[in-house]
Order: sequence, then structure tokens, then C-alpha cells
Amino acid sequence: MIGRNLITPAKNTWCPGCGNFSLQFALKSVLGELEQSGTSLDDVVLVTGIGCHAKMADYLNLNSIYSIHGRTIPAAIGIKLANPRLKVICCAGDGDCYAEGLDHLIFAAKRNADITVIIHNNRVYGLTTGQYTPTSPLGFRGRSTPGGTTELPINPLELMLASGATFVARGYTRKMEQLRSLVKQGLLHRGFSFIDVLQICATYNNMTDYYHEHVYDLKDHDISGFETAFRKAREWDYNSDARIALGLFYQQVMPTYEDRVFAHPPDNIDSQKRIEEILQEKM
Amino acid sequence: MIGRNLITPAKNTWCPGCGNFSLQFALKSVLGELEQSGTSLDDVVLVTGIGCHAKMADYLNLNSIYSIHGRTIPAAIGIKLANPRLKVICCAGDGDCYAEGLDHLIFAAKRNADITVIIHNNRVYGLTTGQYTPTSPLGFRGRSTPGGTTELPINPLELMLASGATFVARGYTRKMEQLRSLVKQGLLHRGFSFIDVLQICATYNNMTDYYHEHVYDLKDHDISGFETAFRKAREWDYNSDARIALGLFYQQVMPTYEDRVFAHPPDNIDSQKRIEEILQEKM
Amino acid sequence: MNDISVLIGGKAGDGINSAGLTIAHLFNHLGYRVYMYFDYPSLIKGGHNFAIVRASEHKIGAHRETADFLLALNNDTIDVHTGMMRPDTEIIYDAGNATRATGTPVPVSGILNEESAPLIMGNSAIIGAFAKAAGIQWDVIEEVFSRHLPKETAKNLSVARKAYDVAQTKRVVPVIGPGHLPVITGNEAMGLGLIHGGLDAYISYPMTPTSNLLHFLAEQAPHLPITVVHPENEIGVIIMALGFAYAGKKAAVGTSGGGFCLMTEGLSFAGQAEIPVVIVMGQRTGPSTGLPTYTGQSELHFVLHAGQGEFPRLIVAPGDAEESYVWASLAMQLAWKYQIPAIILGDKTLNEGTYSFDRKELGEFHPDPEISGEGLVTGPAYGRYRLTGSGVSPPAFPGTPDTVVKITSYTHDETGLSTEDAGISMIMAEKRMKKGARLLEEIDRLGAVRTYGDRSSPVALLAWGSNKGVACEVAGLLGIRVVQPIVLSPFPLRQMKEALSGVKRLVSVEDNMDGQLGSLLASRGITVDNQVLKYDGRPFSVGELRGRVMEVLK
Amino acid sequence: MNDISVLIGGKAGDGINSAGLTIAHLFNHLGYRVYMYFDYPSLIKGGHNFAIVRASEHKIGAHRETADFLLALNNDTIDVHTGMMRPDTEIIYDAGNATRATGTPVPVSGILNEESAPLIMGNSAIIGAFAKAAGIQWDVIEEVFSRHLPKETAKNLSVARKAYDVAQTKRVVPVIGPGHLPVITGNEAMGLGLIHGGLDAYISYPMTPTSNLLHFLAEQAPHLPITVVHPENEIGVIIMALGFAYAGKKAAVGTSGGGFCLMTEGLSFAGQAEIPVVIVMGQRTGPSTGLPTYTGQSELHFVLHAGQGEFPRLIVAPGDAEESYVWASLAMQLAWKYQIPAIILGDKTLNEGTYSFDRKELGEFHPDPEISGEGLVTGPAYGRYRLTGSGVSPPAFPGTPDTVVKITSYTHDETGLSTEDAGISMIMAEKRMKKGARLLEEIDRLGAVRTYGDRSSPVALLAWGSNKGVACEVAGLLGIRVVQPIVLSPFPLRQMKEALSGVKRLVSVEDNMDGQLGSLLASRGITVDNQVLKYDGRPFSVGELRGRVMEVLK
Ligand SMILES: Cc1ncc(C[n+]2csc(CCOP(=O)(O)OP(=O)(O)O)c2C)c(N)n1
Ligand SMILES: Cc1ncc(C[n+]2csc(CCOP(=O)(O)OP(=O)(O)O)c2C)c(N)n1
Ligand code: SF4
Ligand code: SF4
Ligand SMILES: [Mg+2]
Ligand SMILES: [Mg+2]
Repeated sequence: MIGRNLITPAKNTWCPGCGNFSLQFALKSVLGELEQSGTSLDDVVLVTGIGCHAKMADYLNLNSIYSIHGRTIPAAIGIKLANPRLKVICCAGDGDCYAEGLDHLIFAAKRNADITVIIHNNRVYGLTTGQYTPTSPLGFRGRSTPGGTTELPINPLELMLASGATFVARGYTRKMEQLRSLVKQGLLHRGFSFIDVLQICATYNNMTDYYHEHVYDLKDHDISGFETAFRKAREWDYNSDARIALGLFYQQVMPTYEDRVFAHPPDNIDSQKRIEEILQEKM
Repeated sequence: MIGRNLITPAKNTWCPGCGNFSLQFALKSVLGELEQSGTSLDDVVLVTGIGCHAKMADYLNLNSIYSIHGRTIPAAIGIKLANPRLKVICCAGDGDCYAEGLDHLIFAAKRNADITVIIHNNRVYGLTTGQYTPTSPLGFRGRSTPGGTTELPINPLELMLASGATFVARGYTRKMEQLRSLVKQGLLHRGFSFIDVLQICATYNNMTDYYHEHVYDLKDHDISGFETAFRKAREWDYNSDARIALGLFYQQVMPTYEDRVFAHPPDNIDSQKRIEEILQEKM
Repeated sequence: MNDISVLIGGKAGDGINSAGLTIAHLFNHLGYRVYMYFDYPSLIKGGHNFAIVRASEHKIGAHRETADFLLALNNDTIDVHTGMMRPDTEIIYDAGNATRATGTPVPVSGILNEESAPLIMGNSAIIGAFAKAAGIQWDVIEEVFSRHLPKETAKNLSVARKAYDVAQTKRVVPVIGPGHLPVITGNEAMGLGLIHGGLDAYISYPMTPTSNLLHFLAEQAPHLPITVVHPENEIGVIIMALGFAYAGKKAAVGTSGGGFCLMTEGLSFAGQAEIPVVIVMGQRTGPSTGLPTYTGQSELHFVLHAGQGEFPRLIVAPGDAEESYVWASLAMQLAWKYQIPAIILGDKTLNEGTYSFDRKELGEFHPDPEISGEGLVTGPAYGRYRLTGSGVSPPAFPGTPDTVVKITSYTHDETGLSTEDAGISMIMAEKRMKKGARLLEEIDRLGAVRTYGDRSSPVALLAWGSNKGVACEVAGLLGIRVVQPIVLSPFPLRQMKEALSGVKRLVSVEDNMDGQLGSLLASRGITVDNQVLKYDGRPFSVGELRGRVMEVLK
Repeated sequence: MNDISVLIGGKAGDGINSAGLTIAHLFNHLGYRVYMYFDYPSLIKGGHNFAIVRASEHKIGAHRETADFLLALNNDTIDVHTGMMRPDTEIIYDAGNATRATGTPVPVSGILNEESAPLIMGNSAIIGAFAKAAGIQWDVIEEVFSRHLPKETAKNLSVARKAYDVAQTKRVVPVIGPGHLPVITGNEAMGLGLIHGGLDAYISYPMTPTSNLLHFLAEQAPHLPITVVHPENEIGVIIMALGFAYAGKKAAVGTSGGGFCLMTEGLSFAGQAEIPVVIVMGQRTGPSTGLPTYTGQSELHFVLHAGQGEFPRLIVAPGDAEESYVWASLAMQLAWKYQIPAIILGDKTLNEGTYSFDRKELGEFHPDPEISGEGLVTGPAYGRYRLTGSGVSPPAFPGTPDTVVKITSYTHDETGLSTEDAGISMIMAEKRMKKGARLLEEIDRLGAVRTYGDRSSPVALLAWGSNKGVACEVAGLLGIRVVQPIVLSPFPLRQMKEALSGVKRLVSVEDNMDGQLGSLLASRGITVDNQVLKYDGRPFSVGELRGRVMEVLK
């Protein structure tokens, strides 16, 4: 069945103006395109965390795990090892993936697991009504930090590059064409794809004006050079005023985790017979 | 009381030849020196994880938390916020701090918490009898990976630089003078100090010969330049054959987490009176 | 008896919670005790939110199933709540949005236009109209708005006044007294109680229903000697709290079931290392994410046994704002006295419920003075785990001259060095157990099981946590007894038996499927005869519980 | 009756474990049933390790408090174990290292020198001397070494032979039969059982006492259709396992208390999302890190209630190698049949204990065929949580044509979309409960409670987990009954009552302080009369338990 309706009957409860709508549209249209060009949507799995972003699992008519806060990635890796034929996408939040579950993200990059991780980086905890996240700027006044935060943000692109990610990109929910293209490239990349998406949170952290003034598209950028990519990634540190580059920062082809794990598939052995053999050895 | 005996009566159970002895000696002698120059050892706290490294808490006659696997850092930050006068040292393992509790490490760096984290990086789980860790090379045959691991190691220095650490160094348990100097500098650094120590595990991962051939001391290295430090850190990726630089890679002075948290100390208010005021406001 | 129930409903983002709170304050200023239940789904804008505000001459802690006034900001409020309407329910509605309503229309958008007020002030219009309908004097509104709507008070008042003037008085809510009380949520009561108990640091990762405790304490922190930290995750939270406690600072943390899971390893560490910590654990509907903004009481056994190994822990489940205050303070004090973890087991209904807070109810609640004859010896001879008669070792903190303070997650000797010796292991296990026994003695003196209603009735409702309120009210209506254990660990068996003396028929009321308190009692030899269980995430209304109890008593 | 007990002791790093195993194999080849307890502190080199190998004509699962042969590689072995020596204990010792011993000296270093063998082969010398002392024929040694010491067999044999030749036969251990059995640890039995039950993936972060299960399965993986993963931490472990299961692959994980803490949030997720997963949970002495290499049974209530919310879970506590095999397989099969988490609750004594494994004991252990009449309908109409009579919804996996498979941690409707509807929430909670009820029916048919000893005795020992072995033996000596529940959740009350029929005095035997099984029974109305508890990390020896039981029965 081609031309699946990708939208479920679930009532959409994102706020008006929320950047998640753009991400939903981008995913929907990219998946539609992939379906046209032969990918079966039956083989696509979406894993989400917990947060506003995670409602994507309710809204997209795809195989999905609506998991728990911070844990998209281990689930995605499990799925991929269980059935490497599946295409696995994580829609994760910045609280979700940069605070609660940051370690998993780094390990996914280190392993070059063949999954695509999209961070709905609104730089705030949306669903729990507006606390700072690891990418909120120093001094951010959220509900847990009414006097302003006392720590600098992380730069997720920098961290991902340092962790060995083979596809590192930044998108923005108000740049639809680019967003679609990044999502598509990420999905087509063999290996670990990471896309940090600057997502507008209309209610708790509406950065539209700021982003409007600061973003620009990467052009004439060599995506194969680590050092160039790293320098670009450091141009904006998610804190100070600086130009914010959007696009694909880095891409490299490397053996994936699944390639390595399944490099020596076991002989086609009958488990029950093998139990007997093992017991024999133990006699 | 100056001249405290820094060794407890606990029986030392590290294997003969274990690099932890060097770390113990380095800590002991640096603390002795600091004591001579006026630091009260009563104000020093050691926090360890769980693993061979962690026995340091039993062996050093210091205030200590022998904590749980992977959790040195949050304990250290709690102590530091509770009493900023204390000097807090974490002795953590590579399994402990790079696998089980990696997220805390990155957050400590991001916050520039004024603690010193020493990783006993033997690149193996010692106490659980020899499994691979996040810094074991690809293909490492440990007890959980008898056929060799299927993932590349992380480069902890690179990660720490990308996370905002303000003091990043690498030592080696067979280079005592340097090790002592790095530990001392780390302890004196105001802000987050990170020292990855290549620690010989005599039993499960004796890399002495390899390190012997590959290590060299950083010389004429500009510790204030992030890019230089980062490039140096990438010289060896904990996997491929390369020269292994030892020494201080990077140091920078920045406001610490505690500086920021306590920037506006509350007025000297009587809590019980304040409860009454709050209740009044709620009437 | 004067007893008024008001429902106000609208979309998330309409400010229903604060409108409800304002109405509660109006009643408060008329001399009533108030209670508010706030119902909202897990979303930020849209959906359907409602608050039920109740006012009574007596202490209350539950909502009624019918509304005397129904304030509708939209049609959903009319459609969803038909079940709450009686023929005499006064409906006051936004004429522009709640088009399917009948009753008192309020020309909200017109008023806002006239006052060039923002949409969110529509609430003030509805409240103004309601106040008039309820015969509330204008000066009461003025006072409440000035005290509780500090932002743009004047404009809010103008909006309210316009609506006040167009509405008619329908049913006068009489002034019953001059006195008014603080109106606070369970979360706020717990926060204040923790401060009373000596809180130095509150550490939390946001999670409904305790996020608001984090927000409350974060707001208060600049005016108090406390540090509030929101770290990377709940593992960091609990371990950071233990770091604070090790260094001598009284720390509390807050979370709900999912976050509590991540704290269980630290909890066990606290048990072994004998580090005090207070955990505010707000229950909601599980399993897992479940219904994140709805209520439940299904973690009783989990908190009783969480963490590997056996060690004493204090678990208290307060039932209203006063108990939240008292037992939060006691939890902190007792945790420190016995060097154990303490858990304040709340539930969404309690934590986010709003209550009148009557200081007169607090009574005396001081733990016995420190365990005597257990003098602290610092200096080189100090042993963090020195064996004493009570099992409690005198604490010292890093920074004490010539004193080495060692704590550990391993089995250890008196100085805090690891040991694998069988004998010492046993002694240390018994040391920990002894603390639990001593704590139980103290608990027994503190009134850990309370009774209400007709204390001579052979029929008793057994309720815990937020169900205290609804159970007391139903017991009052039916002339039966209520037994409410506040302390659940160590289990106050003697007090429980006393409270149950003469009871022939025990009916438990719980917001779970398994009847968890019932099975805790069963393990102590006390049999619950009937169970009234609810597990749809919604708290019992008085009428609903009354019906369910009557049914099982038939 | 032939019953031999051999203690071998030395330093960590001396290879005591494998020496003990070799001795066990010698007995095995003489036709005995064997059991080995291995005792070691948490360190890598040095310290004191010992193994107690027992051989009997009958099935055994416990060590004795006295040794017939004591093999000392060093003086510590002599000093520490004087309590195990009787006048007729044969002491065989390394003449160079165990200088304080008397008995049969073995010139170990001389022999190693002559054979230019490495130090570690000292074991083979001691074993050779022991074999001679025990009158074991040389060909048995040859066979055992060839089969079980594949590395440098010839040299090990030469070393053993030299010692064999210098020693004297002291006490002949008779050959009692030709048959020999596999000799495996509890961990290995569980691993094989999981494979039998259909294991596709084993995921684990190392932690005593289940690390060896990880090592065993990792070694076997190249010869089996299974994937073994050691991820970054236990949170990753459990969630990865759920990912496998969602995609249709049967996954198990292994850990101990501390790691289990970190899995509890995932456990609750599995409960809500109805994803099967098997957790091997090896208990050790807590709280927290405690005595990491010693035993305990203090997580029973924790695993019964871990994770927020209420959902059915299977908990089995096998008592020996055969039960480990059978119930590991059943745990996997039933987890998948009912789409629930299952926990295999082991303890260090069981997991790391070594047992003769008798296939004849396995019997039949097949779950009933799939729940009938619950046909799977894939395609667009598929609903992952379709309501059925049994509560079990037909599963489908991603990759199924035209079928969308949605699982979630939220309360959900039949298709797996989130809902906050009160009615659906209740229905779904009841759906989950129904599965638990069905599972209980099935458990009731599977023999979840077993009895041993004199089944007509009015006195019964109640034991679970590894204490099965020692309890059975003591009951045999005292002529009383043993009741052993293997399934602890859902609780097989009917079977337990049957097993207890006629019991007037029930004595529980547990490796904990709280008497956890006792209180579980109490919550079901069954009273334990006496408790024999042990919490020093060491398992009961037969004599110790016999004494403790006689004391309470006095
Ligand atoms: C273990 C755990 N801790 C806390 C929560 C509560 N919680 C739900 S969503 C959320 C934050 C979401 O923030 P983010 O990941 O940035 O997602 P967003 O809502 O911004 O899309 C939190 C803390 C939870 N569900 N689980
Ligand atoms: C939560 C948890 N998981 C697993 C363990 C078991 N464990 C103890 S030490 C250790 C590994 C230690 O490795 P590392 O941190 O590298 O320390 P080393 O022994 O090499 O110094 C593990 C996995 C534990 N104690 N706690
Ligand atoms: S709170 Fe922010 S992120 Fe969440 S739905 Fe609203 S706009 Fe979107
Ligand atoms: S196992 Fe390795 S790290 Fe542990 S004590 Fe021995 S040599 Fe040191
Ligand atoms: Mg966010
Ligand atoms: Mg290590």
C-alpha cells in the first residue's frame, strides 16, 4: 500500500505556532518521498521520548515507541540490532536527550549506530511548563531558575563531533526546505545521523526574532573535514551572540555498529542441539 | 595537626604492579605538600565510585564518600555547594565515569564546578574481572566481548574539551613526577579539573609496553589555546597507533559554578519568620 | 450548613487554575474553609481544564459531584460537565464562547475591548459576574484582587467591575466570619514544612505533581538560606542531595514515580551509608508515564521496598495541608535524627490540591530531643559508624578539625572502612535495624494513626493520603469512623490496632487496583473487609465515595 | 551413605574456583552428585578464596560445616578454617606455603620446578595428591583433566602425577556408578534455560553475581543465533531489551540489586506498554554495594513492587540448576505469552553455585498453547492493544505489511494512541490485571510450589531460592517437610495452601533480616511460626541450619 495517510486520528495538542508542526510536516513529507522512491513505510520506526516533541509518536501514522523520558536511543539501537532492515528515527527533546539521557546519545555516536536522531531543541522543557534545559543560555529565567540559570549551555554539535557522529547537522523549524532536506539526508545516511533542530516554542521560549536575525545557511562548506566542521560548530555556542549556521556540518562514511556486530553471523545452528552439546562439554 | 598519616590501616588489596599504587602515592604526596603549604586536610574530601580505583577511599585517611558505581560527580557537586570551602577530589574509574555515569561528567565540565576529577583509566573493568570499557580499543577481547568489541572508543579529552572543561590533562601511572604535578595543578585550579590517567591494570590490561613506546611529554604547548589543545587531544584517539601526549593540554580561568550559584547570597533571614510572611501572602 | 461548590472550566492557557484560586480566596475572605481540585490534561494550550472550588464552614478536603455555580469560558465546559449540573446550578458564561450555555451570560469580549484588556483577563470578567451572582460584596473582590493579582490589578478590577455590574445576584453566599486563612497547595505546605524542619537545599528535576514544589522553592530561595538546584536528571538529584547531607546540609528532593525509579539506587546507598535525605514522592496514575497529570496511590509498596537490601526508612503520607506541613518538617527532623532516608508520599490530588491552612491544627510536633548518652567525640578517634545503644552514631561533617569522616556504600566497620567480615556485617545490619525500632517508638508517640468521625462506630473507613478528606466527609454523612495512618513505615501497628479497636467492618478506600494499604495491613494480621478502589486517575468526589461505600455496606 | 566434603583454599588468583571445579568433576566421574560453594572477597589478587566441594549419592545443594579433605595452598586456609576440621579431616597442603599445616605435604614448588610449570599449576599438584589420598584411580584424573583442562593438559597431568605418586591413600572415596552428569553453575543453567525458551538477545552490564551469565552467553554467542550486548549502563540495558522485544526478538537482561534499581523505570514501561522482557536478578548482600560477592535474599519485596504503577509480572525463584533451567525457559515463554516482564530472582549462592544437572528432573514444562480464539489481524485495522477476553492482545512487529505497531508508556487506547479518558484508563488497567489472573491459572497448573521431605509432617520448613538445597537436606535429617514456592508473583495461593495442608508449625528459612517471604505469606493470611534468618552474606551450611531449626523447634 503506497500513499499511506501519515497522520493519525489523534487530536493534535501542540500550541498554535509551535515549531513541532514544522517537524511533523518535514517528517511526513520526507517519508512520503521515500515511500515514493521505494522505501516501505512498514519498515520505518519512530521512537520518541517524553515531552511536547514526543507527541510526534501519537501524530504520525508509523510504527512507533512512545518511550520514556530520555530513553529514545537505547530503544532505537535495540530495534536496529533486532532487525537491521528497519529504518529507525528518534524524535527527542533537548531536556530528554541532552539532560536526562545524554550518555545514550554519546554512545550512539561512538558506535555509529545506523539511526537518525532529531532533537526538537526548543531550549526549554515545554511539557513541564518552562524550565531551562542544557541548551538554554546562561541566565535563562525558567520556572526552576526564576533568578536565571547559573551554568553555560552545552554545544550539542561540538559534543556530537567529539563523540564520533558521522552525520551532524543543524536545522531550524522556520526553514522548512532546509529542514526537509536535512531530515532526508539524515535518513539516507548510513550510520549515526544527528540533527539538532532549533525549534520554536511559542509558549515558553519564542526565539523567532533572535533566530531570524542570526541564522544563515552553510554554503561552500566542506562537510568531509572534521576540523572545518568543528570550527563551524563552535561559531555559535548557544549562549553568546553570534551567527548561527544552519545545514549539514559534517558527514563521513564509516562502518556502522550493526555492520560490526553482524560481521560474523553465527552458523545456522539449532539451539536445542547446541544446548545438548554444551551440556556434554560440562560432563 | 599537621603531618597527618595519610594511609589508613585498611589492608591494601590491589594486585601487585597495579597502577593504582602510583595514583595513591601521587595523591598522598601532593596532599602532603598542600598541607605543608597551609591547606588543612580536614577540608579535603575524596569521592570515589565503585571499582578497583575506588578502594582509594579505604586507603587514604581523608574525609571520603565511597559512593556507588558512576556517581562520584553529583556527590562532589553536592558537597561543594553545601560547603564551598571544601576541596573535593573524585577518583573515578573509566567504566564508572565514562560508561555508567558519563552524563554527570559532562555536566560538571559544563558548569565548571570547582572539583578535581581523576580518572583511573585502565581501559578495562578491573573489579568485575576484565570487560571492555568506553576507552578500550576496537576489537578488545574482554570477558563480555570474547570475540572483540564492535565499537570505537571515546576520546575523553576531546569530549571534555567539547564540554567546556577548564583544565584538561592526561597523566600516566608510570610517570610519577608528571602525575604528581598534574594532580597538584588540578587541585590548585579554580574550576573543573579533569585528569585522564592512563593507569596500568597489571591483571587485565597491561599496556606498559605499548605506552612505553608511545608516550611523550607535551612541551612548548600553549595551554591557553582551545584549538591547539583540541588538535593535540585528537592526536591519539585511544584506538589507532599514534604518539600519546602526556601533560596539561588546556587550562582557562572562568567563573565557577559555585561563584555563580552564590553570586547573590540571601539576606540573613530567619526561616521561621519567613514562613510566617509567606503564609501571610497566601491569605 | 453553608457549602458551596463552584466549577470553572476552559482551555489550557485560559488561566483556569489561577481563576479557581481567586475564587477560593473570595470564599476565604468570607470566612470559609476552601478546597480546590484542578483537573488538566498533559498539554500546554487547548484541551479542557477545570477547577472545582469548594467552600464550607468546616474543614474540607474533597470536591462535590455537583456544582452550585458553573463558570464556563467555553462550550466544552458545558458539554463535559452536564453531570455536575442540578436544576438550581447557576451557570455564568462567556457569552461569546460558551454559546450552548444558558444562565448568566457575560459579554466578555465586549468588556475586554472596552478596557483594552488582554484575553487572559476574561477570567476576571467571569469572576466579577460570579461574585455578583453569589452576592459577594465588591470590597471583598477588591481586596482579593489587590492581594492576589498583583500584576495589573487595576485593569483586572475594572474588567471584573464591568461584569459585576451587568450580572444579577442569584444566590447569596453569606459571610460567615471575618477570619481568613492562608490558602496553599499541598506542595506549598510540604515546602514550608521542609523549611520549618531545617531545609538547606532542595534539589529536583521537574516532574508532575511535584514540579510546583520546585518552582515554589526556587521562587522563595532568594529570601531564604536555601539553595535550590535543578540538575541533569534524577540520579544526579539524589546523589547530589547525599553530597549535601554528607557535608552537613539538610537536603530534600522531589519527584514522581518515574524519577523515583532512578533514585532507588541512591536510596539504598543512603540506607547503607546512613545519610539522611527527604524524598517528596508525588504519586500519579501509572504504570510508567500513564496519565501524568492525574492522581493515583499505587506506589505505596514500591516506596516501602525500593532499593536493594534492608534498612529503616520513614514513610509518611499526609492527608491535607496541615499534615503536609507537620510531617514534612518531622520527616526532615527524623531523617536527621536517625540518619535515614525519609519519604513523603503524596499524590497529585494532595500535592496540587489547594487547601485552607489552619495553624491551629498544627499542634505540637517536636521529635524527642536527640538520643541521649550518645556523645560526639571528634578528633582522630572519630568513627562515623560508632556503635551505640540506639544504633545512631554521632555525626560529624568534613571540615571538623582532625576528624576524618568516611561514609561508604559497602558494608563497613565503625570507622567507615569496608569490611567483608561476617560478624561485623551482622552487627552493622542489626545497628541499622535498631534505629528503625527506636524510630518506631518515637513514631508511636507522635500520633501516626489518626481517627475521625464517629470513633465508636463499628464500621470504619481506612484511608490514606489525599483520601483523608473525602473519607472524613463521607464518614460524617454516614456516621461512621475513619482510620488514617499517616506513617506507613516503620509501621505503627500498636496505634493502628488502637485506632481499629471495636471496628467490626473495615472498608479501605484507595486510589489503586491492588488495595495496597489493605495488603500492608494484611501482612500485619489486620484484615480489610471491603475495598473501595478507584484507578481512573480521578479523585473520589464526596457523592461518589458515599455511593460506593453504601454499596459495599449494603 | 557416601558423602564427601572437600575444602580447597588459597589466594585470589590461585585459581581456587577452577581447582574446586576440577575436584567436582572427579567426583562426578565416580558417579556422585556434586555441589560447590565458592567464597571470595571483592578483589582480584591476594585475599582468601575457598571452595567447598561436596559429593553425595543423592542430589545435594548445600555445603557441610566440616571437611573430610582440606586442601591448603597457604597458611590462611589452615588458620581460617580450623572450625571445619575434625580429627579425621585429611589435610593436604602445599609444603612450601602452608607451613602451619600437618597432614599430607605436597612439595609443590619442587614439582613445578621439575616440570618447569607455571605457579598456577600448583593446583594440579594439590589435586593429584588429593586424588591419591582419596583413592581415586589415575585414569579418572586423566579423563577429567583432558575434558576440563584443555589448556596444557599434558603438563598439568605430569604435575598432578608427580604429586599423586608422592601421596598416600588415606580414605578411599568409592566409585558409586559409571554415569556422570553435566556440572554447571546456576548462571549457566539459567543461560541454557533462556536459550531453550527462545532467547534471541542477552543484554547486560556486568555485576556480580550475574556477570558470569554475561560471560557464558558471550562465549556461546558465536555458536548460537543470539546477540549479546554489553551497553553503557543498566538503563541502556533494559531499554535496549525493550527495543529488541518491540521488534519481535526475545530479550533477557541480567543484573543485581544496584543495576536493577536503574532498570525499574524501564520495568514499569514494559508493564504499561506490555512488552515482554526477562530480567535475571541475582541477589547479593545489601544494602547498596554491601558485600558484593556474598549472598542475600533481601530483594523479594523490591522486585515484587518495583516500578511505579500496578501491572502483572512473573517472578520465579528457582532453587537449583534444574529449576533454573526450567524456569528460565518458562519465564521467557510466559513473558512472551502474556506480554509482561518476568524476573528470575536468583541469589549469589545459586547463581555462582555449581550443581550436578540431571536432565531427568526436568520433566515436562510447556506452557499451555497460545491463548485461543484471539486471532491476529494485521493490516490497517491492527491495534496493538486490542481488547480480548484474556487481556492479551495479539502482537505484531514492525515490518508487517500495512500494519502500524504503536507501543507507548502513556495510558492508551486499543491502537496505542495516548488517551486521558477515565473510562479507557480503567478498561486498560483491568485488561492488564486480567492477564495476571490468566497467568496465575497457568502457574497453578505448572507446579509453582514444591514440597520435599516427609510430606505428612506437621512441621515444615519454608524456603526459597538457593535455600531449597540446605532446607531439603535438613528436613531429611529431621524428618520434616519442606515447602518451596518457586513462583512468587502472581502468588500461587491455592498451591501454597495445598502444600501447607496439615502443617502445624511453619519455620521459614531466609537469607535476610525482615523475613520477606514470611511477610508475603502473612499478607495472604498464612502465618509463619518461626523464622530462621541469616544476613551475614554466607549461605547456611547443613549443620548450621539444622542447629538453628532444632533450636526454634525446641
Ligand atoms: C524520569 C522522568 N523525569 C521527569 C519527567 C517529567 N518530564 C516530562 S516531559 C519533561 C521535559 C521535557 O522537556 P524536553 O525534553 O525538552 O521536551 P519538550 O517538552 O520541550 O519538547 C519532563 C522533565 C518524566 N516524564 N520522566
Ligand atoms: C549500578 C552498578 N552496576 C554494576 C556494578 C558492578 N561493578 C562494580 S565495579 C564495576 C566496573 C568497574 O570498572 P571501572 O570503573 O573501570 O573501575 P576499575 O575496577 O577498572 O578501577 C562494575 C561494573 C555496580 N557496582 N553498580
Ligand atoms: S509548550 Fe512549546 S514546545 Fe510545547 S507545544 Fe507549546 S509551543 Fe510547542
Ligand atoms: S585488576 Fe587491575 S586495576 Fe584492579 S587491582 Fe588488579 S591490576 Fe589494579
Ligand atoms: Mg525542549
Ligand atoms: Mg577501569
